[in-house]
Amino acid sequence: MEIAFWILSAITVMGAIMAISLRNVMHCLLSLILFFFGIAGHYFLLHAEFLGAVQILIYIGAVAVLIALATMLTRHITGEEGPREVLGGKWWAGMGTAAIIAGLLWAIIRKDALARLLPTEAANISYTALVGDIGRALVADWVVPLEAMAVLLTAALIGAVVIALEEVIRKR
Amino acid sequence: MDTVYQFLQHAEEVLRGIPLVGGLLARLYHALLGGAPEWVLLAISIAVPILFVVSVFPGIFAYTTLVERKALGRIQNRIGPNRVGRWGLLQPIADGVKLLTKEDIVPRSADKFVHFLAPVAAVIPSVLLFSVVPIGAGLVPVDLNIGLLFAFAISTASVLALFMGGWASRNKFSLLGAMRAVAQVISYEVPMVLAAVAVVMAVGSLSTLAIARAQSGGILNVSHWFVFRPWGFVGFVLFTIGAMAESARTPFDIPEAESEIIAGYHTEYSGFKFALFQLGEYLASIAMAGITVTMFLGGYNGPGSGPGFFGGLISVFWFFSKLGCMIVLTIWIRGTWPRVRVDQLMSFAWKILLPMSIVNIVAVAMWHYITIRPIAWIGTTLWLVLWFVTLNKLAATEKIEKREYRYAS
Amino acid sequence: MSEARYIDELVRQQWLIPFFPLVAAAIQSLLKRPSRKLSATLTIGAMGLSCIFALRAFFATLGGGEHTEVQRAIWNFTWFKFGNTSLDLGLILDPLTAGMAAMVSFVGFWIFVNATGYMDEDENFTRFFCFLSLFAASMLGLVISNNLLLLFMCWELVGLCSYLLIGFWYFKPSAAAAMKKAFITTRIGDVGFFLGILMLYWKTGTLNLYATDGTGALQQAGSLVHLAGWWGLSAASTIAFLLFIGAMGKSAQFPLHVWLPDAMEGPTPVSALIHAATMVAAGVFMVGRMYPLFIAEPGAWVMDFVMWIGCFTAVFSATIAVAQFDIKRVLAYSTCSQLGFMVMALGAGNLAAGQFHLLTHAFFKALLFLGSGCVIIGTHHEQDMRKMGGLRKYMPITFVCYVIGTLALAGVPPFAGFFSKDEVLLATFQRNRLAWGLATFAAFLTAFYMTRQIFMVFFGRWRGGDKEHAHGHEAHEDHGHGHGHHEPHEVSWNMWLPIAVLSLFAIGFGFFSHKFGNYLGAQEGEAVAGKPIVMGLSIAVGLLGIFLGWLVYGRKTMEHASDPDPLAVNLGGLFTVLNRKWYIDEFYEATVFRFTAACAMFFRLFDKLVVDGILHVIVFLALVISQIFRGVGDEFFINGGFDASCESVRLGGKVLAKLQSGRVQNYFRVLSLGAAILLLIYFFT
Amino acid sequence: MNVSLEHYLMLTAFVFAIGLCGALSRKNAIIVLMGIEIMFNAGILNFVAFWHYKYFVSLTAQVFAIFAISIAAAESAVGLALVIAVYRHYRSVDLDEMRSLKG
Repeated sequence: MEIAFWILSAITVMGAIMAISLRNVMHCLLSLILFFFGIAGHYFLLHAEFLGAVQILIYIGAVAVLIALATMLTRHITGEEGPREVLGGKWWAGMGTAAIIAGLLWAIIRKDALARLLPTEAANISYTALVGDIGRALVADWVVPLEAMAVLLTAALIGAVVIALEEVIRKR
Repeated sequence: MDTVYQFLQHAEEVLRGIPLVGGLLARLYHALLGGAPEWVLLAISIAVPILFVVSVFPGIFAYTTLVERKALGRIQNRIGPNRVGRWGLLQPIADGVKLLTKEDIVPRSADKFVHFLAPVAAVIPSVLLFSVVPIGAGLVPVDLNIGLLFAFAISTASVLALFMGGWASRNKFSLLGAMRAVAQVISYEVPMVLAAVAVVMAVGSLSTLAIARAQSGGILNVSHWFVFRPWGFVGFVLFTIGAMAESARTPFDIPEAESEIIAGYHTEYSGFKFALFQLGEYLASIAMAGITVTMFLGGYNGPGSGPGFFGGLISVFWFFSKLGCMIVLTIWIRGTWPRVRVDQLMSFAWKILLPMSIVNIVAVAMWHYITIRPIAWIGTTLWLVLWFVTLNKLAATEKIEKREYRYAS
Repeated sequence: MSEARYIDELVRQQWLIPFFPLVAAAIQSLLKRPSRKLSATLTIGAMGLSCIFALRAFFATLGGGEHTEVQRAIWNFTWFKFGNTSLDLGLILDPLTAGMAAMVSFVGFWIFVNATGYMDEDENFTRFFCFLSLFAASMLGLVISNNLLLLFMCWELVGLCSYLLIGFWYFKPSAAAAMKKAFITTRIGDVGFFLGILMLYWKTGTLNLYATDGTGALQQAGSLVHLAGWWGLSAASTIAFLLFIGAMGKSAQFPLHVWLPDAMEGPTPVSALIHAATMVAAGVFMVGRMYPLFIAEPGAWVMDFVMWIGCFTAVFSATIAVAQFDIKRVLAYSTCSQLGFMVMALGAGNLAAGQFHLLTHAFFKALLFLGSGCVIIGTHHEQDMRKMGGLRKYMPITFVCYVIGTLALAGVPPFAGFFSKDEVLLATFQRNRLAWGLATFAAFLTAFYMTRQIFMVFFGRWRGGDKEHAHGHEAHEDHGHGHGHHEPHEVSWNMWLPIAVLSLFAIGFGFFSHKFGNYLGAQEGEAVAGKPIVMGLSIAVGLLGIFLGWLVYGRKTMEHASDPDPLAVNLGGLFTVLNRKWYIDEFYEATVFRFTAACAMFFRLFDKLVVDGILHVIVFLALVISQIFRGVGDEFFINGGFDASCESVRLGGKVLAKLQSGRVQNYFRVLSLGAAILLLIYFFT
Repeated sequence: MNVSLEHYLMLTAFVFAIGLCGALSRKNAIIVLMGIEIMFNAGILNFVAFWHYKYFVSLTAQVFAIFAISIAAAESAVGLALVIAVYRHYRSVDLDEMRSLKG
């Protein structure tokens, strides 16, 4: 457990750092995929197998591929960026903000009050047959959010198509 | 894994039950592993499935290529490879040696690292796919309770390899091939998963072993196969088409259509990397065939299969026979079908397969709720046929007129 | 009680009634190539099937006439379930539903047959029939529902279909305007309806009207009386009032009646359907359906309100109808007026009378509308009565049927209208003499304007070919085929057959009036005191109206289309007022629209003065702070003249404008900083 | 040392900050989207970790995670469509060049 945790965490953090710091967009994407795999591994480690599979299916199978397609539609093929192009204006402000938030989060987690609240160990319960339970929960207690989600996804699908198609139509 | 472990724990009794050589085998086993500590047994039980997957399926791959070449040859009125060994049996080995010793060419402007990573990334998911394919009664490398979902997740990951290879080669044909592959895989994944959802609904579990088990029993262990249900048949067809497109087999080999984009994403690959690409592609296709067999063709179930040692052996036999049939089917289709056009490919996925798979899900629900079997049969069949005809009518964009052959008689 | 068990069984098949038209509509909407024959066959066939099922249900409930209590069968089922809450739907079969469903499907069937003739030349024949099917399906669904949710869904579907059908010829600006008007006006009423539904759900926790275990919303009406509502009413009456607002919109009662006359912009079969069988009937039917809530609290002003609204509408619309020249417009106002009668009867406390008048009215109003459709087709799309005349000779069948319809509407004894109107008047008489007097006056006007119409259209000489210039600016340019000036002709069989059938019912249906009261389970109440007076007076005013009509219009018919209306000569300015519908539309124009425009103007000014002013103040403050931080506060205060402040306002604006950089990452950064501050607060508390 | 919930919180906090940093400081719109995805994932992992350590009873956290993943997928689809549309207009995915909404 510990070894797996540390290895996966290393993969996750490394993937995340590389994803936002590499120069080539495609390399960033590949690092992001690594990061996604790391997160999926964490899910498996936490006995949330279903979520792990969903993570791979959706993030790696769909989102990453989508980003790849978008990149190829918008950039020249290599995806290289010149040295000056990488960071946006006021990048220092952004990094500073991120650092502040990281520090604050760290402080809050380390804060005694919170630390005492949190359980330290996983309770000993079996995690089997979760998929069925999740399914039942989704269609029983959470059916309204589920329907809302369906509407949202449909709207997003249509919206994405419309946004991406807009100028093509105008040209005709 | 669990089955192997259990077998190891009771190996001696089981082996002694075999006629003729049983006693000998039991004594041999006792000499080798008698009284071995627990962790050894555990390690062996983990290693056996891995070794099996890593050794047997690449072997199947190798001889699949041979069978494919022979069969294609016969379909095209040729003989096929027959020089290396009797009936060309050693041809795969010769091919392997050739590919291993070929020069590995990397284009100068290519992204070296990704170019190297792509073939590896192509093989890994394909091998991982086998971890949830049950090859016999109770014989599955890992019995995940989300087995099917895992398989789909892994199979989508395989598209990344194609994409990486296509992009890293810095070749427009490679890139076109990659983009085609991405678009195709994303499109066909949806109906494929939905076709599988029908089976999952019928079984009530995502575990591949449970799905296979649900199809046992009946007349000769055959009549409960899902392919002999109206929705199962439709699901089988949908899933087979989807799987074929997902692994880019003809007639869906748009990403590597020779006459259009040379060789697609592996245009710039040669030697061992090319072999790895081929390996990955074929392994994925075989694994998909295995999952198809598990989901629709009864998995390991067949006359005589069942629990126990002999039943298990027979079930393994049935599984591989069915797998062989599926492989031959894909080869047959490859040899006889023309390639579809890109736009046809997309409209086929979105206008026929996707609605049809959703209709199929409704059919399963009908099957579930109509308890009187004959009515369920008639009802589901009517429902599916009706929609099939309607969808075809709706999707037909142009009327195909009767052709007039000006030069042919 | 084998019979009750039979209807218990039957109620489970009630869904079939709207099912057939719905399927017909679905098939037609999916057809790739429009086929006139197919869609007409589908629509009419589906309606015929519905009619058979509705009649079966009707006869099943009819047997209960001798029983004292109302025969009612219900079937509730769960639509879907989430967590512990479930949404129920339900079907009902009781005399109210059965009679209504039978009427709607029967009248609808004949209207559809007529429509095949009327729409024969239209390009969008299949679209029309698709909408018609949907319209009928939603109305039938409304009728059979035992659940306010289902009822509301069908209610809205009816509204949608009427919108689509009124604006069927959407290329005509008047039709487009009319469709919007109908939709928006009824929507105003729907707000009330929806509030009523919400309140009902809030108070009772269910939307089922009846339930087998007695927990239905209407079965709880008795307990609702003891809960407090709004406006000094009990909860039951409050809900009833809100629901009635919805009915007012749908059934075109006084303040919300404006859409109905405009709705005749649609094709005439649609007008017939809207005015007779479906749309407007929905409102009255809904009130009838929810009647236990209305009568739950004795002495509440809701019932009086309902009665007076109905009474006023009846008189008001009848006066307008007197002065119209468009053949369909006269009928439209007549519908308004008759709806007023129905609502009045409901308000007077007699459910059976209202519903019975609804049914009889459906028959003869459908007859009249279809007849007017025949006239319009026969005269080649002429709708102005001044340009008709003498059609008696050209269109004998239509003439006979039309006269029957007129007599029925006017309330001449042997015809259906007499009996139902008599019931209504009697009910009102028992409740309030003044309302009864007004209603009798309205009945008189009804007879008068219908006689006027008959004489203008069917007697005298044919004035259609009179004036060239009258046809020069022909409004209906879509049928500009060359025979605009030809003689009128009799219509084809598929157009006159429906009106002939309907006229049979207009003659004979009234004899069931007594039975119908029992059928709906109405208590006979106190002895029918004053019945002879009421009956005699109503016959008298009917005949008087016809006589006056003959006096004014029949004795000397109009000679030319441009002649003034004889009544206009006598009444003068009042006639113009009536002709312009009491200037109601103009009144709305002057008040509601002006008010909206004024509001818009006000808010624009508000925006300009107050909001911008506040912004300027903020800018000013920001400037002050920035100046202070720059350490030049002294300078600012010392040189605080007018120019400097102007300059500094501009500067401050610049400072603030920096925030609005248009760069997404800037916003994101600010957002993150905000999150950081929140975290900081969390950390220190 | 056993892996505790705190470890996971630390990890996710760190990853969240990394994603935020990327989203705030990079110029390329696609990478900004990637940063947002990283932040999303960190948040979801938090939920699952809380679930694992029994901070939530029942499956609420898992269901929530599923919804969050779906929303993230929809978000990225729309976001990328926007990027493509913007690219068609400006011929660039550079966020610094998109400032026509400047006040």
